[in-house]
Amino acid sequence: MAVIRGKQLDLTKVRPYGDSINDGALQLSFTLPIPLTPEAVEAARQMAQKLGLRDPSVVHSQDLGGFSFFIVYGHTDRSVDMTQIQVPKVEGKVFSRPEADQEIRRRFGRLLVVVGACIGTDAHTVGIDAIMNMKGYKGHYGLERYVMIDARNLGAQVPPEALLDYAIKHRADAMLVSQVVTEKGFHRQNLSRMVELVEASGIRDHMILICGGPRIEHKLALELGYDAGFGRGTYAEHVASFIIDKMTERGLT
Amino acid sequence: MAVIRGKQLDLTKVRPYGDSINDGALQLSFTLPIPLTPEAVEAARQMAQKLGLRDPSVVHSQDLGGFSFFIVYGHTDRSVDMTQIQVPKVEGKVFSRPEADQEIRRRFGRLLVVVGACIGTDAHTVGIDAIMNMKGYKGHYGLERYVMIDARNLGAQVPPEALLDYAIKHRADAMLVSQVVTEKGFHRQNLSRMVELVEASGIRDHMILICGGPRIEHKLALELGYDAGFGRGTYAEHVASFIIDKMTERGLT
Amino acid sequence: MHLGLDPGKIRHAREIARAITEPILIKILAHTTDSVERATLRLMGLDGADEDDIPYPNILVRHLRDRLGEGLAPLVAQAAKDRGLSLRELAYGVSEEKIDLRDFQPADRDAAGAECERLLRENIRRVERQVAARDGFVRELGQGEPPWLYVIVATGNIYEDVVQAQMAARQGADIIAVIRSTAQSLLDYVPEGITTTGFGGTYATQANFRVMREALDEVSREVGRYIRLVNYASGLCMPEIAAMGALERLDMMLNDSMYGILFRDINPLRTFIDQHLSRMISAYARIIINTGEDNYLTTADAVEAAHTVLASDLINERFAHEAGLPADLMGLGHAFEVYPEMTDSYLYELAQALLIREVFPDHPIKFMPPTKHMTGDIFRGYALNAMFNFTGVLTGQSIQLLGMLTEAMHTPFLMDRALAINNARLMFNAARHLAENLEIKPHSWLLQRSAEVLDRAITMLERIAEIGLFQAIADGMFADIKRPPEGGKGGDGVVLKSADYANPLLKILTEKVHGRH
Amino acid sequence: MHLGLDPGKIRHAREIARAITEPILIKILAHTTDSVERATLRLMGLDGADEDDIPYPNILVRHLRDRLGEGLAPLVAQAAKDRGLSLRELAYGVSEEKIDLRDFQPADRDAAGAECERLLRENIRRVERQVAARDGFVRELGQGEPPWLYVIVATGNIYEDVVQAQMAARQGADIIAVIRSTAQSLLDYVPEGITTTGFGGTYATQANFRVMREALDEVSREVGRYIRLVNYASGLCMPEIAAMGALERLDMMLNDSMYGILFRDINPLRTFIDQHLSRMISAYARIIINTGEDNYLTTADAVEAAHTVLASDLINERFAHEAGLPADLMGLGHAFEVYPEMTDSYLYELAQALLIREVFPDHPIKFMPPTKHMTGDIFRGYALNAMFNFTGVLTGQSIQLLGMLTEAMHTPFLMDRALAINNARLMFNAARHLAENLEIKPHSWLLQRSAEVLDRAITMLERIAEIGLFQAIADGMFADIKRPPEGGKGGDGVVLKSADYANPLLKILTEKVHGRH
Ligand code: B12
Ligand code: B12
Ligand SMILES: Cc1ncc(COP(=O)(O)O)c(C=O)c1O
Ligand SMILES: Cc1ncc(COP(=O)(O)O)c(C=O)c1O
Repeated sequence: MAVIRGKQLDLTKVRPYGDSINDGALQLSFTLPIPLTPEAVEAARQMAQKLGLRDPSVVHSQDLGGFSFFIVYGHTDRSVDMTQIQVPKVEGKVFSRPEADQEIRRRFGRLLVVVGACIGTDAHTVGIDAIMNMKGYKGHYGLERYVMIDARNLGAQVPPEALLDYAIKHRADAMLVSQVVTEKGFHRQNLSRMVELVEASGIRDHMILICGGPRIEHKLALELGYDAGFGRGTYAEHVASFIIDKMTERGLT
Repeated sequence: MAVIRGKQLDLTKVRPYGDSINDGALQLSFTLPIPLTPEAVEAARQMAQKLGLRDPSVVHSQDLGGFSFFIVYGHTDRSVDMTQIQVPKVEGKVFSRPEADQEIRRRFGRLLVVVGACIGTDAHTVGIDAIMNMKGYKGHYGLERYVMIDARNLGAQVPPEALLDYAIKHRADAMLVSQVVTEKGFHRQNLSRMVELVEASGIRDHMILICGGPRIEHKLALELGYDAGFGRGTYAEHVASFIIDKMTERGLT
Repeated sequence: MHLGLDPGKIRHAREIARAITEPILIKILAHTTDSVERATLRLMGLDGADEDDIPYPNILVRHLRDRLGEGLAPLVAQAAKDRGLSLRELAYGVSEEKIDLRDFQPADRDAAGAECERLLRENIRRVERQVAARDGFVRELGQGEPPWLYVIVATGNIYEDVVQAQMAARQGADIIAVIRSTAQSLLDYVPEGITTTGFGGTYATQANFRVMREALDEVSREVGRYIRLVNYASGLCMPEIAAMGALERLDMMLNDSMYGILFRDINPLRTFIDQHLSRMISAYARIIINTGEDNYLTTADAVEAAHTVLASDLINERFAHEAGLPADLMGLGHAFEVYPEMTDSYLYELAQALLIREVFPDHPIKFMPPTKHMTGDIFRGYALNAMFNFTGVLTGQSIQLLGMLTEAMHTPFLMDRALAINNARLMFNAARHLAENLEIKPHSWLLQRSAEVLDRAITMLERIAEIGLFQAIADGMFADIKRPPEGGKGGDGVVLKSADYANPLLKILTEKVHGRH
Repeated sequence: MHLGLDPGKIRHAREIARAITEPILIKILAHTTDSVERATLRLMGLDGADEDDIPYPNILVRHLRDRLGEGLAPLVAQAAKDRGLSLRELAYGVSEEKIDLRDFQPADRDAAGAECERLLRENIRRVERQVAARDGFVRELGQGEPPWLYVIVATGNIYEDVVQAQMAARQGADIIAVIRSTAQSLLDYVPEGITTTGFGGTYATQANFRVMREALDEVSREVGRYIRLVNYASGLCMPEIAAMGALERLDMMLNDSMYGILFRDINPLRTFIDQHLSRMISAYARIIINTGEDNYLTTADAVEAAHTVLASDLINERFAHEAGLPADLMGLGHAFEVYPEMTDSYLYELAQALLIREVFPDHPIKFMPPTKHMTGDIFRGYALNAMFNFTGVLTGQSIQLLGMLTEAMHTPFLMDRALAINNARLMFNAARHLAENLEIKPHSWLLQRSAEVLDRAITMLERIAEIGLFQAIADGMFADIKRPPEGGKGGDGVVLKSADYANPLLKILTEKVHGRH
């Protein structure tokens, strides 16, 4: 960690950094639903103050044809205690594809069945395809390419019920649920519904339940009742490795 | 004012607007002096919460080689009471150049002497030149072009004492003080010092004292003891008009 | 900035496209669909919905489902006339199960046809009035200089949309698109009335169209520039929405001959049939269509699949032509979607933008901004959008969809849209006449690349001509997505026309459109 | 992307520039200045300051002010030798008023000269080691591909600067400039020691140079790329700072033959004399100079004054040449400062960037970003910087000063700089080979504009040659700023050399530099 000579960083009080330690500098932009006037600029300044900025400076304002847009710079005295932060993380080693195949052979001695889909009315397949399809994503092959994984990607707009039926029918070891549209909390509803269905069906204990999407965090996934959640930058190997480890941990065979 | 049918805007509780009234949406960016880790991302989220955002979403993070950068979107429930906002403004009609010349002739019947400079170590002349020099700025001629104004621009890096001496010597009707460098409150010091000098010299009552610069607000100027402050977007005619009106108001002749 | 591609090759490519669409066209003409019949009823003047919010056109089509092959319009027209009812009253009766038309036969089929035609002509005149009104606006107020600034509103609340749309117009937008609610394309009906909720967009309804059109007319007068309105004649209700758009003076419609198949898993034949009528209507209403090739590059790679965009544009062009659309109403799509961090990514973008412009010189082509590779880094996004806008004006694009710096996060906030407009205005103005100053170096990479993409498009088209378009789609030749001919939603709405199928609308439109150009 | 300007005209322009600088050069050679003498003392090894923080070189020069015309260096060298003192001890003695050299005459002038030369050669060898060290780094680690990414740090605290500089290097910067504290140019001495406070920048001191150099060497090894360090050999202490930079291995220096006159109101002759020695030192230390023509466009209009930039570049080039600087050390400056909201503003920028590149093909020209027209709209600023970076790679600029999105507000925050680096990397990479693909159309506006700017520069140079450079400056021909020859700060530090003026440094440098190229 970079510490500036003579100025010690206090990890219990971490503040934004503009150009010197603890200056608390930050940038803000927003619109107010009022036309641009000197009073609106003052309102923007006060808004920034309400957000705990001292000496906020409204550096830009634009009338949007009835509403007004502002860019503000300011400084805050508020701080975060880093020593109290704990973030649940997907832990464990990430196996390469050949390693993963080998581990599956060694630990389970059989093909693992992984089913996946983007559920609800969400039509975004690219994310789940990136994880599951042969081609993969950014040079990382998908689960279909794994010798020891029987990967079945149902695509998008799949009703949760249909995904569950399919998983039961094919005795899935893991279920992958993708959600990309998050507007108005859409994804939470869909993801919760999926968990409820899986739990009601009685197969929850025998199956690894994973969700993913650009706005999915592991923490949220745990809260919703999933075993893990994967966000941006996930590749098939992360998912495969997690399934292998989690199955072992749970004593699934 | 645009009011969305069925949703009345409450002017006592104005909130930022993302895409629907009162959603309180805003954007934030800042650096933390810690390397990028999942914990740092969580710290950024908490920082946003400390600033009064609910459900903040850290949409981007980048390691800067030891520190970390974040972009956050979130929503705030805080609001500003527009009905309580009053902003001191430079009021009055703005005369065109010919009008101003005519008014001076009519009201004072003599040339007005206006001296100006960018004081202290501040070397930025462009702003004061824009107001004073013949050429002006963006097609608005400067004070030198006014028939009834004797404008004397001393340029930049002028010590406050020198400006005062010059003003006394030439019996200035108005003094224009520019400050562009604002780092670490530099301009406040210089501007205050200028006021003190002018007041000590006893000519304060006989002279219109004006400051300006890109980060100068009228409000600040009044606080510091100036008659007016002019920021970005000022042209010579604003300044000339103000001087004419203020002199009349003060009964100066 | 001219690539100087071989005109012979371009001509050849067009010929293959014609060979590809010909067999499809035969199928199109032989069938009707739920939506075609509903669209015809709508153009006869039927709208509204029953107590359960089921639109009357749907009620009649469902009621007469077994007789679709005859063509419902004359039948319904006559039934209403016989009873002295308006179409709406008739449909109400059917919905209340007070009227049963299942065995109804008009006394005189010709008279039924004539009555149907009478009703249609009334609305057709309304469409004509809208066309004239648009022309009048443009004549009187003028319009933006291309590339036209195209922005979307998508709040879910039409009134909130209106506020944002008017502000966008004041900021400089030329075109406002009201994004539809998530998954509306899969609704097999068009919702009714004014709507104030929706996810990720606002329902396309005729009432919403009207509200927005009025608001844009108002702001057009205010800003002294005609502001165009866009919606989606796409999904399971293509021709119906086209009809609604024609009646309410929409100016553009997202409308693609294959998008529904590929991206919405709609039955292929259904889609082909529906797009045909939707385009005939659009041609008559002088509505510019916007095709959806940009979408291919979200599922396939923009470098690898560049030629599929061109191939598809040529197919879309031919389908549009068959429906009577002139080139100046064909907003063929392409996009700026190369992975920006790839070395020389910009060269790929430039080659493609020039290529599409050159192959479609008379078409108001639609240029889509970076979306797939946008991230939460809004600053990077803003810079990419600047390059995109720069390219738009440099290569003379017609319809510039403005990229949003928050593309990776949410549907646009007001400030996102405003910033997008600022960006485009800045770039368009700063580089307004740049193109006149530059040439492409002979034998340069840009030339090679564009020629290669053209060649690959031709090879692809040749292959499609060989195996047929249905098979090509089944093989995943577009967008890396495979759709079998029998699959997809709405296939049950496709019905073979009987020998005595009657639909005066088709006759009128054919007459009108071909009479005109 | 070649304009194909008339080489005859360019040659002619250079000839006039030579005619302009010749008479100045005569004056330069006839005079010395406070700062020249101090720089010589520094290169003899004298540094440090007394209890009042007055640097020893200043103490000696002040003490011997009346004898400046003789050249102080041999005199001081001999005095120290005679007393068996180090230079520092000698200066200490003077400052404590225990030693008085005002009437001191060396017994043997030649011996004094030799002693002086001995001391100088020791430090000259240190400079040589630094040159070798730099070459070694570049050979071993390599360096960035041009355009080089140049960013500034300016916290006022050298340790905070170090942290930010290292982070910038990790992000991809090639060059780090430590901006000086506001108004340091007007200090007639160089502060001593490590500094941790400053306004709008960090004091240039030899100790700060050393701290930063060490930090950059460390990070160079870490990132596997030699990171260059920049400061300002500018203001009242030009040659001294050049000397310090040579000793501490700076790689570039802001250094202009006229900037101090125009923008800091420093005496013209003083500036010309000082710049000459500073450049001789830089030539020997293989330090790239960066000239300051960009500044003209902050006070004058970038469209109207475009030719003044070129004219001044040619004058700067000639002065640099006279001081022994080869073309590959001449970072001549220009800028991207046209009002962006003007229609076709980008065309003016492109014409100018191409012009400067073509007139100075072997020079590591320095391209300054938009500053004057930057506003608080950081998004607009970021888009403008994207266009600037795009232009940098398109026109093959060498040293790209990265624009900051917060230019209108404050010296860069850490995040501003990081975003600037992201921007440049993105653009440079995306358009890396674009230039190879484009040509400028014959008879196009771009060609006409650049030819016109060249013509106007020639006319201006011709006029200057007529009236003389001093008069031209007095007339406000550069930057719209008028500076009379007699005015300005530091004029009292200019002294006519006596017939027996002795300064072995000049001899050594002339020898060395001319021996080399
Ligand atoms: C491509 C795209 C489309 C394509 C989809 C094509 C397809 N077959 O997928 C098309 C054009 C059809 C489309 C349509 C729509 N889209 Co869209 N679309 C996008 C876009 C541009 C890129 C998404 C993408 O492909 N990313 C690349 C993939 C690889 O990334 P990813 O999904 O994040 O996946 C990675 C990780 O998240 C993770 N992951 C994802 N899922 C899973 C699952 C598991 C189990 C695991 C382990 C990991 C994992 O691994 C992947 C690889 O690393 C985004 C904007 C953006 N730049 O993000 C908008 C976006 C997602 N779309 C959006 C919207 C609103 C729509 C529409 C609803 C618009 C409308 N009203 O018409 C429609 C309808 C779609 C619907 N009903 O769902 C919004 C969503 C807003 C929100 N937050 O809710 C976005 C953000 C655009 C915007 N700013 O408005 N879209
Ligand atoms: C041009 C410029 C320079 C030029 C100045 C040339 C000159 N002769 O003026 C040069 C290159 C010399 C320069 C040097 C420096 N500059 Co400078 N410079 C700028 C720049 C790019 C533009 C300023 C400008 O000319 N604006 C155009 C004029 C017309 O606008 P204006 O000043 O706002 O004036 C208008 C109004 O404010 C008003 N107004 C202004 N004054 C007055 C007075 C009165 C009485 C009235 C009525 C109205 C009025 O009317 C004007 C017309 O509308 C700004 C960045 C920016 N884009 O703003 C940085 C900037 C102002 N500079 C800055 C700095 C730090 C410096 C240096 C200190 C850097 C250094 N360490 O070396 C040096 C040293 C200068 C010093 N000692 O003061 C910082 C200031 C940071 C801060 N907030 O304190 C800025 C913001 C850049 C940055 N981001 O770091 N600079
Ligand atoms: C042709 C076409 N139709 C429709 C849409 C919109 O999607 P949806 O199917 O959700 O209406 C698009 C989006 O890009 C499109 O290109
Ligand atoms: C040649 C030169 N010297 C110096 C400076 C810096 O200004 P100052 O005089 O404050 O050191 C600049 C700034 O652009 C410059 O170009």
